[in-house]
Amino acid sequence: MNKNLFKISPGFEDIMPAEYRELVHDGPYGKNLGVSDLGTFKELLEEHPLCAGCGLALSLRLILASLPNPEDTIIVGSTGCSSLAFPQVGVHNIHSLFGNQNAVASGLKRALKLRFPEKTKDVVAIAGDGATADIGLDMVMHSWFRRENIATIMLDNEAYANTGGQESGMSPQGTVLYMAPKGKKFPKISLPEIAREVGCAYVAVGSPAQPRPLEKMVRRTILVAREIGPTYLQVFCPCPTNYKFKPQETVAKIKQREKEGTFQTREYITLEAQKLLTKLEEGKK
Amino acid sequence: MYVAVKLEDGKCTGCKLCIFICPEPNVLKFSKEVKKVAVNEGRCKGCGLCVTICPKEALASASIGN
Amino acid sequence: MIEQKIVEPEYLFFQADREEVFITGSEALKEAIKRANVDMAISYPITPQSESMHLVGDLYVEGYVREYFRGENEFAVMSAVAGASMGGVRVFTATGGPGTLRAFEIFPAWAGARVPVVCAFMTRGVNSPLSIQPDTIEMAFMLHTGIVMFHAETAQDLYDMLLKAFVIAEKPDVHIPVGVFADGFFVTHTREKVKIDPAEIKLPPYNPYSSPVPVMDMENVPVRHMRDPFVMKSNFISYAAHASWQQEILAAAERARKHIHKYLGGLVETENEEAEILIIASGTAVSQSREAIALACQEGLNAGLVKIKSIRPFPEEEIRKLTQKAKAVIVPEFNRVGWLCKEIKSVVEDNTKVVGGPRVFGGMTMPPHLILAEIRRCSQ
Amino acid sequence: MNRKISIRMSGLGGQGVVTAAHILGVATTLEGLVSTVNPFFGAEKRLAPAESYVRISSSQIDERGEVLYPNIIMIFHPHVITLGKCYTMPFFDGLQPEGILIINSEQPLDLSKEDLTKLGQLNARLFYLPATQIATQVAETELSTNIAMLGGLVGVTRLVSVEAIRESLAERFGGRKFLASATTAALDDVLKSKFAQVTQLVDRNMEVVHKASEAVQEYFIKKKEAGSLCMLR
Repeated sequence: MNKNLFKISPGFEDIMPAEYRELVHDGPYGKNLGVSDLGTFKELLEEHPLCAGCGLALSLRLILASLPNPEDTIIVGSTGCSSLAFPQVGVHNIHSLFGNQNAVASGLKRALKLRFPEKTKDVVAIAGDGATADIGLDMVMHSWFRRENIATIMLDNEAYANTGGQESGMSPQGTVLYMAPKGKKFPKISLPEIAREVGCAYVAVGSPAQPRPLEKMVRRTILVAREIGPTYLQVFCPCPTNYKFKPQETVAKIKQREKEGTFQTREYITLEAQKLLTKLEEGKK
Repeated sequence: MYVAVKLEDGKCTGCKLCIFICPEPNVLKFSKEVKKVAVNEGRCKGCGLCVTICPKEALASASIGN
Repeated sequence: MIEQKIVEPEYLFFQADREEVFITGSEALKEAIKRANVDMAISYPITPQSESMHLVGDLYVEGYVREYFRGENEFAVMSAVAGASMGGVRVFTATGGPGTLRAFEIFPAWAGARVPVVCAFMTRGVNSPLSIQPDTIEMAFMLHTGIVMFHAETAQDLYDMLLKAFVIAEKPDVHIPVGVFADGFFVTHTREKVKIDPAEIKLPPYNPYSSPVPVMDMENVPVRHMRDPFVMKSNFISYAAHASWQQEILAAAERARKHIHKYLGGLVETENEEAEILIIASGTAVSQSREAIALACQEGLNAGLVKIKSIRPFPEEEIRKLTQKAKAVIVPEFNRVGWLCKEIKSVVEDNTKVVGGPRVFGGMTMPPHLILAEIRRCSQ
Repeated sequence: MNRKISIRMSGLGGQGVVTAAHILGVATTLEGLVSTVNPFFGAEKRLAPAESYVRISSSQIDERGEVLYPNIIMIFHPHVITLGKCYTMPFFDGLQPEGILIINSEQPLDLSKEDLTKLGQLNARLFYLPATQIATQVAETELSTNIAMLGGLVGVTRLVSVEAIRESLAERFGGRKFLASATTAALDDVLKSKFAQVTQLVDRNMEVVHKASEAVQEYFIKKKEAGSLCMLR
């Protein structure tokens, strides 16, 4: 994106919303900013209607700050809590329907390749666990099978939160939620391992409890997708509302699950991806 | 009654941990000049996550307005 | 890519020297896409559509289409098509029958997102037990999705309507999807003479920046950056925003009328419209009606014909006027529900004179004699 | 030719009813006539019933779909009638007065009394042709049965010239790409593999056409003794 495009025309400063003015003057486009710089620039996410203490909102905020190329990134979202936040995101983003984010992203990425063969346009699918592992699983998996150059990020709050707290494929076994009144009967879907098996070049599981490692994962997810093929990042973002804990406990919950062994940060990197990352990360130093 | 976090200016060392844990964008700002954090109370939802992480106990939830 | 000369749509539609070839409807679709300057096509097999997208695959190999792949199901394909269109390319796909219904959620979303997608629908039965036979019932479901709907009678119609659909769909004041419906088998698998343009010419490319909604390419301002947006809210602003947007989609289809007049020569075509008995039909029911009218003529009976080419927008005014003097209006259809009859009844002033039928469904070919029987009955 | 001629071709999947219709349709259009061609709308499989339709006229043809009232019925395999391997039952329903039947069989089939009575009432003309035998002898492949049937049609009617059939054959097997199902394409490959060149394929099949046009024989339906036949020539 040419930065001149979104500059405010002289004489219109006063009628543009404050948030937009701030974004133009202090936004992160083309500045190579990251998570460490948070608090010093206008974030790509604007005030959103998600719950206090929302792990998903926190994750989304960190993910957006980690984008390696925000001025040329297009996000495809899906229905769910995150779809309430996306209208306030300062990069182009599409909400089409529930679960079809990876299909939309496939068409979009190929279209952008046709239109901008010389330019890098990152397409990132960011959706909840219901959209990624349940209703949209076929489209997620097929985008991987087809080796689409798109980064898939799951915001895993282990429930259908937006519809009122129903059990999802990513809920841990035994969890009592709506539609699993006697407790969930089968284990959490091991999508990272499935992603690895079907050939995602980079697969990672992270959480907002560790912002800088998460940033690294987000960047790797996008950079490998750009150059090699599909990548998958699963971000554990507990939901205080539906799992009924206090908003200030969101990060403590992650740490507790880590201690219990029911949540584990991990990365699977193919040799090809490792080579690329070594080259890119060394080049940066 | 609305709850928001309040900062006790003197205690803040500018470690920015609170900024990294806040689910709300553009609430906690960092001033490079004074190396301290500032809170935009109008945008804070008072979840208290920052309170739990601050090593200096510089942040506390408080009620604001009516 | 194969080099083709870009020509004005008007030249391609009305002036270029056309060659007559003996081809099937599916092949006519291929010939249209060959000249439509399509960037991307996404396919998924379903009878009777599959052959059409096989042939578009050939165009990809030959270099007439720049990108092509098979998606995983119709809903996914239609979603990928939406993504491609939002990314600013001209994109094409085709489906039919159960495929249409499998993908159904996407069609109102296409219209709401104002993507100028062109999709061919090769209609077929959708009922259980399984049927792969021709039936236009899926069009009943599509009537209120917000997309523009053309109904082809012949392979020639299919060729012309597809090319014109791209031009109409991409008009900045329209910019909503256009579905070109052709009756499966009756059009897709029938070999007949079709006049086609030289292969060396094609339509001008799509200009995504003429879109009334932003292209999702980060080459323009991310305008949706706003505080507290109205999506999924229960408040007056939210209601007003959604209500006005729905009306805007409808208005976009209304604005398509003038372009349909210009390129398709109107929403309807008539023959002997002064006759006391009028047959109003769309798709291949028109062909069977022509045959029936010819048979009636041999018996000294006088019947006129109204062929509806555009189902959405619907030719309300045209039908109202045309039916004013008629004694009887016969609406033959290839479906059980009689959706066209209902549409017509809703605009004809004295709708007691509308005969709902004959209707055949389940795949049977409508014998022209059935329509003839109605003409005879109405003549008494 | 002012009136429209409607032809129904019934056979078994793989016998080439669709291809025969294609070749006939193209041939008639090459002669300046109007023609439409379409198959029966099913998921045809090898040896399952298969049907295709050709309409021929000197003026515009509007009617679409299956031919319900044929002037000519071509039966590519006896099982179509004897085992009821067809989509149209009762089989001869819809046949028009003075209609023509061309049946691929070395000898007359044991048609029911009912059928023969009906055909007699319609003044139908009944022809037999050993199409498969001719195909196997002349072209050395059963796959030319459909071409033999076209030869039979040429022998019986003046619908289309032999030259037009040749031109159409050449276009079908040597000309530009046309639409075919995967199974049809596979059979095309088998057929083509039997001949070194397309010209050879065309020549040999034209021999089939000639031979078949001469071999087709008319049988007379005796009206007095309903149900019996006698050879006409």
